[in-house]
Amino acid sequence: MSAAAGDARPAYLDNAATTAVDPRVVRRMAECLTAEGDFGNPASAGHVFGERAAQLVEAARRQVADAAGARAADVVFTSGATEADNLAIFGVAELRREEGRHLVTVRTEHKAVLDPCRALERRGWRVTYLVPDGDGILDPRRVAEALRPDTVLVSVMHVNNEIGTVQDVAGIARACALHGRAWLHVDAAQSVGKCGLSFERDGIHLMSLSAHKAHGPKGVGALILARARGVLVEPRELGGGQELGLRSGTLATHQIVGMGEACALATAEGAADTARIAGLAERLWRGLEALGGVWRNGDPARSVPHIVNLSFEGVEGESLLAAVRPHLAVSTGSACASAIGEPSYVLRALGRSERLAESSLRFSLGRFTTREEVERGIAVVSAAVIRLRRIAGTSGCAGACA
Amino acid sequence: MSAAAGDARPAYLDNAATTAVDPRVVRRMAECLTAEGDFGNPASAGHVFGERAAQLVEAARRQVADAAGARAADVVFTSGATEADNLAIFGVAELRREEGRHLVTVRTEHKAVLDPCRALERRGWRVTYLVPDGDGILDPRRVAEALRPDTVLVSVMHVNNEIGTVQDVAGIARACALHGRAWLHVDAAQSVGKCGLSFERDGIHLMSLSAHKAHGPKGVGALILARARGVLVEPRELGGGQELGLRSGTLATHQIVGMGEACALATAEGAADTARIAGLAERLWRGLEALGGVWRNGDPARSVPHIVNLSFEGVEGESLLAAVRPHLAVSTGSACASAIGEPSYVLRALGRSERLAESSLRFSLGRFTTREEVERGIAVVSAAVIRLRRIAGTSGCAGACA
Amino acid sequence: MRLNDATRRYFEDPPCVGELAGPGVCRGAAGSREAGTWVQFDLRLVPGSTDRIECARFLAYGCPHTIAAAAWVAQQAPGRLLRQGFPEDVHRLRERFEAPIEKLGRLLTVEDAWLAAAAAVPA
Amino acid sequence: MRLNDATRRYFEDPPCVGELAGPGVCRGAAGSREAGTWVQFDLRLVPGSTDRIECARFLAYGCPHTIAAAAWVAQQAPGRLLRQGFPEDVHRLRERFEAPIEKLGRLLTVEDAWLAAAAAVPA
Ligand SMILES: Cc1ncc(COP(=O)(O)O)c(C=O)c1O
Ligand SMILES: Cc1ncc(COP(=O)(O)O)c(C=O)c1O
Repeated sequence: MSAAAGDARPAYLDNAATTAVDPRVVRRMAECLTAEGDFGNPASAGHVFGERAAQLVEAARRQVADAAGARAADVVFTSGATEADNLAIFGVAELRREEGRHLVTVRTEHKAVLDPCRALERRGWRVTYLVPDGDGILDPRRVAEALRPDTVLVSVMHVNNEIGTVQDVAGIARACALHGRAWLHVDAAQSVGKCGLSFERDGIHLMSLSAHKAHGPKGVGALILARARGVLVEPRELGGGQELGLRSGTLATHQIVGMGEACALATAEGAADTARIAGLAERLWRGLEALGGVWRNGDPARSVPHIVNLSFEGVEGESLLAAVRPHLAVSTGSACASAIGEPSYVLRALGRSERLAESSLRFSLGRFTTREEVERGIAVVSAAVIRLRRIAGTSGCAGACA
Repeated sequence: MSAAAGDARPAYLDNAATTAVDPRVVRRMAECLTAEGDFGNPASAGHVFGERAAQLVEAARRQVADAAGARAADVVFTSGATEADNLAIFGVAELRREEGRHLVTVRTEHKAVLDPCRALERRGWRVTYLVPDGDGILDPRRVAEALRPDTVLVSVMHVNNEIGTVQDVAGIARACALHGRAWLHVDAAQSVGKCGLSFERDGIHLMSLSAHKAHGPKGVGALILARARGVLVEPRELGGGQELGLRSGTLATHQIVGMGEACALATAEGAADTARIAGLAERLWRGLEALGGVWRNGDPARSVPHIVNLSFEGVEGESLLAAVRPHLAVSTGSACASAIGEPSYVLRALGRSERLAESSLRFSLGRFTTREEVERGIAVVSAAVIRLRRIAGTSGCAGACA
Repeated sequence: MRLNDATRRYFEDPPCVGELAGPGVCRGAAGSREAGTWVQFDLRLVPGSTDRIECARFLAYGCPHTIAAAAWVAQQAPGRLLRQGFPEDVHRLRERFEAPIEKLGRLLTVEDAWLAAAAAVPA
Repeated sequence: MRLNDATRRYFEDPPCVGELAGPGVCRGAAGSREAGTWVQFDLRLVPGSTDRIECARFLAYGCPHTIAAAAWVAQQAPGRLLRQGFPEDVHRLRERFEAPIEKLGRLLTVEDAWLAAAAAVPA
C-alpha cells in the first residue's frame, strides 16, 4: 500500500466507466454557455443567436459522422448511449412490429441493450441470446444461424465495455444481409477513439455512440441510422420536432459541440493514443502476470488495449477491491453494473467460475493515463494480492487453489 | 432601424426560448469536467472519483428539490423538460393503464405534452383538451368537470411559455383530489426563478423542470414524482438502473451540478430578478403601447413579467418579424414551434384571429436583460411597425383595420 | 426565413410607397388584409396619354416578398405603356426575389392589383 | 462498500495471521473457498493445560468483514478458556464491524471455525 502513500488521489484506471474531458473539448463547450458566447437555442431559426447555435450543431454532427464513417444527415443526437440503445431497440421494434417480433442479441451486451430486450420479451417478443466463445468473440456464423424470417433486429456491441474484445461487426452485418431482413444495431459506446468505425462501409443499420467514454462530456450521445438505406425508428421523445422529429427536446449546443470536438480529436489522435496505451497495457499485464495465478479475460489479440481485465486466483473479490480501491480507481464490472452490485454477468458468460469472476479487476486506460499511474497500479495490486493470499493461505498455490 | 446600428449582435429578448448560462453556474460545471476536477462517473461506487461525483449529484438534487418545494428523494434527473414530460405522460399511462385510459390536458400546453397525448389517442386513449379563457387562464372548475372515473392523469402547465400566464395549479390539484383518482402533472419548465413552486404544499403529483430556461445548461431537467404519496412511472430508459431504476443512463455530473446551481441562484435571487424584470417589462409595454393598435396577450395581473406577448394591428406577421429580427432576437411562438414554422396555436386557442396571432411578438426577459436592450427593443419594433403600417396604408386606423 | 439581397433592399427601403390623387390617376387593388395579402397600385398617366405611365405608387400589406415585388414593379412603371401589361412575368419576378414556390399566389396578387389599376383607366 | 474504522484496521493490518504447528495445537476450519468464505483457526494451549489458550493464528479467504472478524477473534484468544466458547456473540461481532445483515452467515462461519478448533482438542 505504501506505493500510494502521499498521493492526494488514487490513480485513475477506470476510463471505461468514464473519462476526463479533454481540455480542448472543455474550451469549445465553454464558448457555448454564457451571454458573450453562442448560447442560443438551435431551434430559434430566424435570429443570429439561434442560427449560430444551429451552425455549431451541424458542424458537430459532421465531426461525429466522420468519426463513425457515417453521413452527417444520419446522426441523431441523444442524451447518451443508454438512450441511443433504447431508441434503437424499442424504436425499431415499434416500427417493424408487423414484420416480425424476434430479436437476436448477445449475453455479453450492456444492460442498456439487454434490459430493453427483456422488456420486449415481457410484451411477447422472442429474443435469442447468443453466447460468445471463451475469449468473448462471437462468430458471425452463430448470428446467421439465429436469424429467422421474423427477425427484425440484431444487436451486437462493438467494443465490449468489460473486457475490451472487438466483435467482427462487418462479418455480422454480412450475415444479416445474406440471411433475412433484420437490421443490425451496433452499440459502439466504447469504440470512439479506440478502434476504427465504418458505419457505411460495414453496412451497419444503426449505431449507438456516447461522448463520455472518449474524453467528451457525459450526457450526450448519438444514434446513427442509415436513413438512405431506409432505416428508421419510431420516435420516443415527442414534442418540438427536433432531429427530424426522431428525437424532440432542446438541443444542448455545448454538449453536442463537446461531443463533436471529442470525436474530431479521436479521429485525429485516436491511433497515436491507442499505440501509446498499448504500451502501457502491455506493461500492466507483464507487471501483474508476474504474480502468478493471474488470468487475462478476452483474447488480447482481438481486443482494444484500453481495457485489461484480469482474474486473480486465491483472493476473494470483495477483499481485493477493498484493498486496492483506496489507492486505485478500478472497476469489477461496468460502472453501471457497480451501481447494482452484482457479479459480472459478462465474465460468467465467458465461462469463468463465479469465484474467479468475482476476483477480477477491470483496468481501463485513456488519453490521460500516465506510465506512473500504471506503475502505481501494478504496485498496489501486487501488494494487495500478495497480502490477501498470505491471509488466505493460498500464496503457494497459484494456478490451482482458487 | 437606426437604433441598432453599430451593435455587433441583436438585443436578446428571447429568454423563454433559452437563457445564457450564469457565469457562476459555468464555474461550477467547469469543476466537474477535466482530469483535475470531479469528472468521475457517479455510478462508480467504491472509488473516490465516483463517490465525489455522486455527492455532487446529491447536493444538486437537494438544490433542485428546494427550488421546487419538493423532497430531494423525489427528483429524477432527465435530459430536459421534453423528456420529463414524455416520461410523465407515457410513464403514468403505461403504469396505470388498467385503471383507466382517459387524460385531461389543455390546448395551450407545450408540444412536449400535447404530442404524447396525441400518440396515446392513436393507441386508443381518450384525451379531453380544455380551452382556457381569453386571458389564458384555466378555471379549476373546468378541470373538475372534465374528470371521469377513468381519468388517470391531468397535465397542466404552470407558466405558459408563450404568454407567461400562471395557472392556479394549487386549485387544479384540489379539484383533482376531490373528484377522482387522477394524478396531476405540472409542466413547470418555465417556472424556475420566475415564480414560486410548491410541489409538496400544492399537492402536485408530478412536475417537469428544465435548467436552460433559468440560466442553467441545456440538456438537463428533472421529473419530480411524489413517491411518498405513491406516485410512480413506468421507466422508459432501461439499463444501468440509475435514478432508482426510473431513468437509466450515466448521470452527467456537470449538467446536474449546473442545474442545481441554477436552481440555488433562482431560489436566492429569483424574487429580486423578477422585481427588476417587472420594471423592464412595464417599460417595454408602455413604450410599445404608445404605437396604438397593440394588444397584450394574457392577463398581465396573472402572468410572470418575464414574458410580454403583444399583437400588432395593421402589420403583416412575417414582415414584422423580418423587419425586427436583424436587430432584435424575439420569437413568435415558442422556439420549438419556430422549428416547424406554424402560427401560434396558443394565441389561436385564446381566441385571437389568425391574422392577429401571426402579427404577434413574444418578448422574453431574463436575469441578464438590460434596460438598454429593452429601449433598443422599443425603438426597433416601433420603427418597424410605423414603417410597415405606412406601406400597408394602415397608419391612421389603429384599432380597427387589422 | 432567408431573404436575398434584392428582397431585403426593396423590403427595407421600398421606393414608390404611397397613393396618388388627381386627374389621370387610376387605382386598382387585389387581395384582402384579412386573408394576409393586400396590394394597391395607383398609376398616373402622362397628361394627355391614355396609355403611357408617368409614375406609380403602391401600398401593400403582406410578407416581405410581396412588399419587395410591389415596390419593384412600381419602380419600373414610369415610361411603360399600359398595354404592355404587368412589368415582369410572375415566375421571373419570383426568381428575382427568390420567393419560395408557396408564395407564388402572393405574387399573383401583386399582378392582379396592377391589372386592376390598368383596367381602371377610363375607356 | 463502506468499511468502518475497526474493519479497515483489522482488514488492512490483521494480527495473528498464519498457522501454528507442534504439540498442543488444535486446528479447525469451516466454509470453503469455492463458496467464497473459508476460515481456519489454530489454537495453542498453555503447556499442560487442556483449556487455557496461549495463542491463536488464523487464515481466511473471504470478504473484509470476515478477515477483520477472524483477526480480532484470534487476537482475543490468549488467556481465554476453551470452554468459554467463541470470544464474542456473533451479533455483537457484527455490530463491532458494522457488517451488513446479509453477512451474518459469514460471521457464523468464523464462529464455526473457532468451535471446530476447540472441538479438535484431544479429549
Ligand atoms: C457498451 C456500453 N453501452 C452503453 C453504455 C451507456 O452509455 P451512457 O453512459 O452514455 O448512457 C455504456 C456505458 O456505460 C457502455 O459501455
Ligand atoms: C413549457 C415548456 N415545456 C417543455 C419544454 C421543453 O423543455 P426542454 O427544452 O428542456 O426539452 C419547454 C421549452 O422548450 C417549455 O417551454
